[in-house]
Amino acid sequence: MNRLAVELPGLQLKNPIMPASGCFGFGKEYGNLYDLSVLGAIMIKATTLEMRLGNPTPRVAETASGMLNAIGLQNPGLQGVLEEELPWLKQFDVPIIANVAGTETEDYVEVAKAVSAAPNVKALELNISCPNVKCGGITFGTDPEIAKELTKAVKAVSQVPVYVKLSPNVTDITAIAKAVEAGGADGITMINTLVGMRLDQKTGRPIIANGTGGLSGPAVKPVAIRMVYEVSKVVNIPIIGMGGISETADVIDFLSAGASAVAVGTANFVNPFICPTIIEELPAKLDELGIKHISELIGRSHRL
Amino acid sequence: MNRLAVELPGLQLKNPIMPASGCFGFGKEYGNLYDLSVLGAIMIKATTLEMRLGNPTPRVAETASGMLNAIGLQNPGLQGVLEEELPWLKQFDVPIIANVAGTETEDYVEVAKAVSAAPNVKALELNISCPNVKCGGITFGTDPEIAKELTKAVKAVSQVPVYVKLSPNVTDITAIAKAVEAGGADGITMINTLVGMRLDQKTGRPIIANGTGGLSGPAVKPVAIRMVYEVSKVVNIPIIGMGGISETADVIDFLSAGASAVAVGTANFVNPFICPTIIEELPAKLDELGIKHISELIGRSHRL
Amino acid sequence: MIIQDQMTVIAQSRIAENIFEMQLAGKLVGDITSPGQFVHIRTADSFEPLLRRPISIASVDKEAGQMTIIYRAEGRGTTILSEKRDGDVVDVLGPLGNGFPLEETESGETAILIGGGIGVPPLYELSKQLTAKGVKCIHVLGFQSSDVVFYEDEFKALGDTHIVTVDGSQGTKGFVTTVLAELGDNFSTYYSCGPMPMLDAVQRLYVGKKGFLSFEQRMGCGIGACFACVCQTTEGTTKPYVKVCSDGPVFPAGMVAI
Amino acid sequence: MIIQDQMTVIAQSRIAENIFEMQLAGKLVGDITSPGQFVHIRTADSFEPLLRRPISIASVDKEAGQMTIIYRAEGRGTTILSEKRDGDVVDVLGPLGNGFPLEETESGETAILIGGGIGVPPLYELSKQLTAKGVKCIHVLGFQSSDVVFYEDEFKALGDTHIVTVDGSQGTKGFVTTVLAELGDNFSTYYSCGPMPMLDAVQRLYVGKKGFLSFEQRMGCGIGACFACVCQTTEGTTKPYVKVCSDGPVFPAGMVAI
Ligand SMILES: Cc1cc2nc3c(=O)[nH]c(=O)nc-3n(C[C@H](O)[C@H](O)[C@H](O)COP(=O)(O)OP(=O)(O)OC[C@H]3O[C@@H](n4cnc5c(N)ncnc54)[C@H](O)[C@@H]3O)c2cc1C
Ligand SMILES: Cc1cc2nc3c(=O)[nH]c(=O)nc-3n(C[C@H](O)[C@H](O)[C@H](O)COP(=O)(O)OP(=O)(O)OC[C@H]3O[C@@H](n4cnc5c(N)ncnc54)[C@H](O)[C@@H]3O)c2cc1C
Ligand SMILES: Cc1cc2nc3c(=O)[nH]c(=O)nc-3n(C[C@H](O)[C@H](O)[C@H](O)COP(=O)(O)O)c2cc1C
Ligand SMILES: Cc1cc2nc3c(=O)[nH]c(=O)nc-3n(C[C@H](O)[C@H](O)[C@H](O)COP(=O)(O)O)c2cc1C
Ligand code: FES
Ligand code: FES
Repeated sequence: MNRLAVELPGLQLKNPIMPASGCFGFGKEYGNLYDLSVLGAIMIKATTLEMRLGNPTPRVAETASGMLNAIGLQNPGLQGVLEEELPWLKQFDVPIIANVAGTETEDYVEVAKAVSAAPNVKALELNISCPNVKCGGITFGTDPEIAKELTKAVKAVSQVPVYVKLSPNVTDITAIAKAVEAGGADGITMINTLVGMRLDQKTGRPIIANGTGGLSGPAVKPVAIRMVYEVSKVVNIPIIGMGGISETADVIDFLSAGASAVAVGTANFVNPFICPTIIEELPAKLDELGIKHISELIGRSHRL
Repeated sequence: MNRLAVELPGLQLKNPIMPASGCFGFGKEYGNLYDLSVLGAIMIKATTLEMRLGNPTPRVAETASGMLNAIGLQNPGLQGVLEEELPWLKQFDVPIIANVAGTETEDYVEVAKAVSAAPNVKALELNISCPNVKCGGITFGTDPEIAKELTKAVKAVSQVPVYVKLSPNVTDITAIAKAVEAGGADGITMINTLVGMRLDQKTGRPIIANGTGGLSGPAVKPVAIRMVYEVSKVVNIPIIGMGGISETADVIDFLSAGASAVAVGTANFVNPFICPTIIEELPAKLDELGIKHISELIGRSHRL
Repeated sequence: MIIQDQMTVIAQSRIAENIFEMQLAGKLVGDITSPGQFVHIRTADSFEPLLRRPISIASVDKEAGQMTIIYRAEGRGTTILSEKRDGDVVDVLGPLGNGFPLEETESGETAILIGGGIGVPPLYELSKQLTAKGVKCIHVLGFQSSDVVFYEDEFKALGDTHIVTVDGSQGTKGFVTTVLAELGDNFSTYYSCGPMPMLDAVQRLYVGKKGFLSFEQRMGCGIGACFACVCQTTEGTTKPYVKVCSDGPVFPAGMVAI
Repeated sequence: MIIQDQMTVIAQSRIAENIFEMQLAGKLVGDITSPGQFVHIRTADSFEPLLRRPISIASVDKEAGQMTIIYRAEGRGTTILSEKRDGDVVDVLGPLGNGFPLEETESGETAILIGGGIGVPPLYELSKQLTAKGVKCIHVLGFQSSDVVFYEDEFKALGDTHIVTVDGSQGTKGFVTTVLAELGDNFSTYYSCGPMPMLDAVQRLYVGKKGFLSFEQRMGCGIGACFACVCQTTEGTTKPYVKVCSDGPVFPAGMVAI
């Protein structure tokens, strides 16, 4: 028995640990550091229909126990991803979750249709929550009805299960979660970044050229845990949790809160070996907690 | 000329630094440590109609660069505040901002009416954003229409200017800000805490007895700065900014973002002398920035 | 008076598994008034960990201007504290709270001091002062196992000392109450500090006896302003609640609702 | 190969106002391939400061397994770094990026090395290696004022060295271009590292000459995965953008849109 194996719609995970979208590119750079086959899955950088060059720099700024980013979904576009990135990733025994972004329903649908047909793409992650692009992105993630319709449209064309990535910048995240579930989502990934800003001390102007950026890292973990906890109480589809995971103990927290698997974002920048390190440390952690299989932890916070 | 003096509705501030509500009790404890007359103002702990005993303990939990609290508005009630706390504070030359909380419009109104008549209360802070009480509090802070109506009702009875304290746990904080401005608010204070949760590693259960708590401290500063920036662009009433202020540089940031004064919360627990320290350090900081009067900093981020 | 002092680490050593003894020098020492008071320590000049850590004062040398604390390095803050070296400066707020009342036991009388784990340290200064006053002190100190037992000799030098371990690896096997039951109630006052279940058990055993218990709660400010550390009181008490940091941490037995 | 090494601080000293020189030992040194590469340093074992800091490698001693970095202690991370003591361990990711191409200058030719402020350090190893190869190096080093000038003697030992300060407190008063204009263009290659306005000015002065510039950008990962450090390229370049961390930090003059 593999104590760490978790099965989710479309995904047979060796372990519940995967890098989060945008924090791992398309795997090449980390592939130089370790064997990507050890990972549970890989969430690749957002793919849009056309190539995007992203926002002006500076694109990142450090904050207390966190960072802001406004990359602006820079990516090689659908063709580049299909022709170069995904084929390169085939050498690894690891399911790919393709993060799909767009400006209007049509381009989400077109990207979803094409990318879901790639052989190693086992699930889509519908990015309705990117705070760093002018139109689209987050607007889809803040209105339950729009989120539901987009989910439906993408489900209609996708050849693999669809996970919807939720934005934390909302009054009631459970309403969005229920809406995407009603729209046919197979799972939820959460949270994307909180919108934040840092100013330059001397000039008083925003450091990030885009003005605002998305806050990630340990600072946001309490908000992410709360939201996973709330959402897991009201939906019947699995959650891949993220937001500030930096060490093995954080994984335990997200599973306890109700996630079935987790993604690690910002921590890859702090420690590029963080994913394999956590995977290695997990069995000992389970022993310490007196737990046989990792799935026993899922939703533990709700039980008494 | 006092380089630090700021004038706001109802408030002649010697300097723009004041302790935030709930982080300074009713001043007695910090009054043992330093002369409270050095402060720009004091925001006292939330006052409700009846005495409240608050939530079960544990009520606080530490997070990365932040803390969660779920005190639950424990306070001696209106009579206690009027008869004991406010009279004690009269010995200091410092304006008091009374934080008013309730469950329904009626008790907000009753407390506002009575407390605004106290001679040293120079302004009210309407707490429509406390995440730690079952009903009332935050629900008033997430619906613009309800927020506006409550503001109107309180304005109708208050003898002093009314500042409304906004919750950051909303999709669009500018909508709430515009609504309370339309309801007659004289100013805005922001932000209250972000709802978060921390779990116990061993049991998987929430550490805070109440389950969720309000996140404060340096971790939330980027979110607070972003919100002050956004709100200051759309309202014509002044903002008292807060959220993670821990050092003099943070004050500069909040003023640059668009606040006219600031409040310091969690940092009082880390360094009980933080308010007087910042007040002392401000003039040198102004020199460093080549600025004559602190008000020149207000809204600097918007100008270019 | 409460001050925020930049105290200097004079010595630090590991005295049991994960248990550290640290000596600190600074003018704060001059303000310590009673055993059982605590200090609130900022362990790093960083926002992470953010909050101060409450730690009891284990012993005081007013002449040298030094005090000793004993703590378990467990979480982030205490682990960082355990890495301080001689000469490092530590930001300490204190002395805080009200300690154990010495005046409740007369010279010639007997007091039982009951400690559990990291609740043991403040009893050391208490015992020193009670003994100096002519009180006969009996110490009952409970630990998890022999690895984490500390200060046995120090307490022995002051009076009868019974070590109890949960796994029986040292002293009596069991809980402090195992020994207390045997000792009987031929004493005038008991003083106790340790985990809540222990305080509860001790209090139940000694119904009707004069006793003082030191409590723990998670803290924010440490000085009474934030209402984080509140405990409900039992019926018949004049106040509906008390704050562990400023009203306590020591309360008469029976006052706090456990 | 890029490794994450726990390197040991061998020595650290303040060599000018807020400027520190730190020697580090570890196996990462064995992987350094060219001058101008950098390392990404985690300054504290804490979440605050969270991100690594990119710092150039200033010199390398492969036999001793040691390297030197020179940095300005300004913000939180570099200030913490400046407090490290001998024997402390520092988490270093590297070597990163592609350095200055030595092969672009032949033995016997002349190269001008132009540095500004904390852009000066990587030029030192570059000069050592060019000189060793038989290239004649001329150094033009610009600083704010005399307080922050460093390594003047070290560079002088390798070749002609012109110090320029903005306030004229040492060497020529003005900017590096003040001196460059006088030196003329009787050289085969120029190499430069410093603030963007300086790189821009140098590039404009030397239109048509063969040059290599080292750029700075705020970074996330440091290894090419996060797209934080992207620069647009000029028209006619095959790639629409480059990443400073993994494609650079050194690029041929004219390639990056400034
Ligand atoms: C009045 C008082 C006196 C104390 N005296 C001692 C002593 O002499 N020696 C000793 O080893 N311990 C003592 N403790 C307990 C000590 O405060 C905690 O063990 C310590 O705060 C844990 O910090 P950490 O960094 O190890 O853990 P973390 O897990 O990093 O702590 C996270 C947060 O929880 C709080 N916390 C965790 N456990 C406790 C606890 N048991 N009590 C209060 N807050 C807690 C921390 O202060 C911090 O805010 C005392 C507690 C109180 C209230
Ligand atoms: C390839 C490269 C090589 C460098 N080599 C050196 C060197 O040899 N010596 C030296 O003193 N400095 C060098 N720098 C600049 C150095 O990285 C920054 O001065 C440093 O990161 C500032 O950190 P801090 O903790 O002082 O400031 P903080 O203000 O605390 O930094 C906050 C954040 O902004 C980033 N940041 C701030 N300024 C810069 C900057 N100029 N460039 C990139 N990121 C920045 C920090 O990395 C951090 O993420 C180099 C930069 C790059 C990109
Ligand atoms: C630099 C950076 C780029 C990101 N890009 C994307 C993206 O392209 N698509 C997406 O859905 N999320 C993106 N995110 C969000 C992360 O996937 C993740 O949801 C968030 O950072 C919270 O996790 P963390 O705290 O572990 O980083 C990005 C985050 C960072 C820091
Ligand atoms: C322990 C604690 C108690 C608080 N109680 C109140 C309160 O009674 N009323 C209120 O409006 N805000 C309350 N707040 C919120 C603060 O006033 C402030 O808005 C928030 O903490 C953000 O500022 P900070 O990061 O500086 O702490 C409380 C915050 C803390 C940490
Ligand atoms: S810790 Fe703040 S009141 Fe006790
Ligand atoms: S810093 Fe991440 S791509 Fe360069």
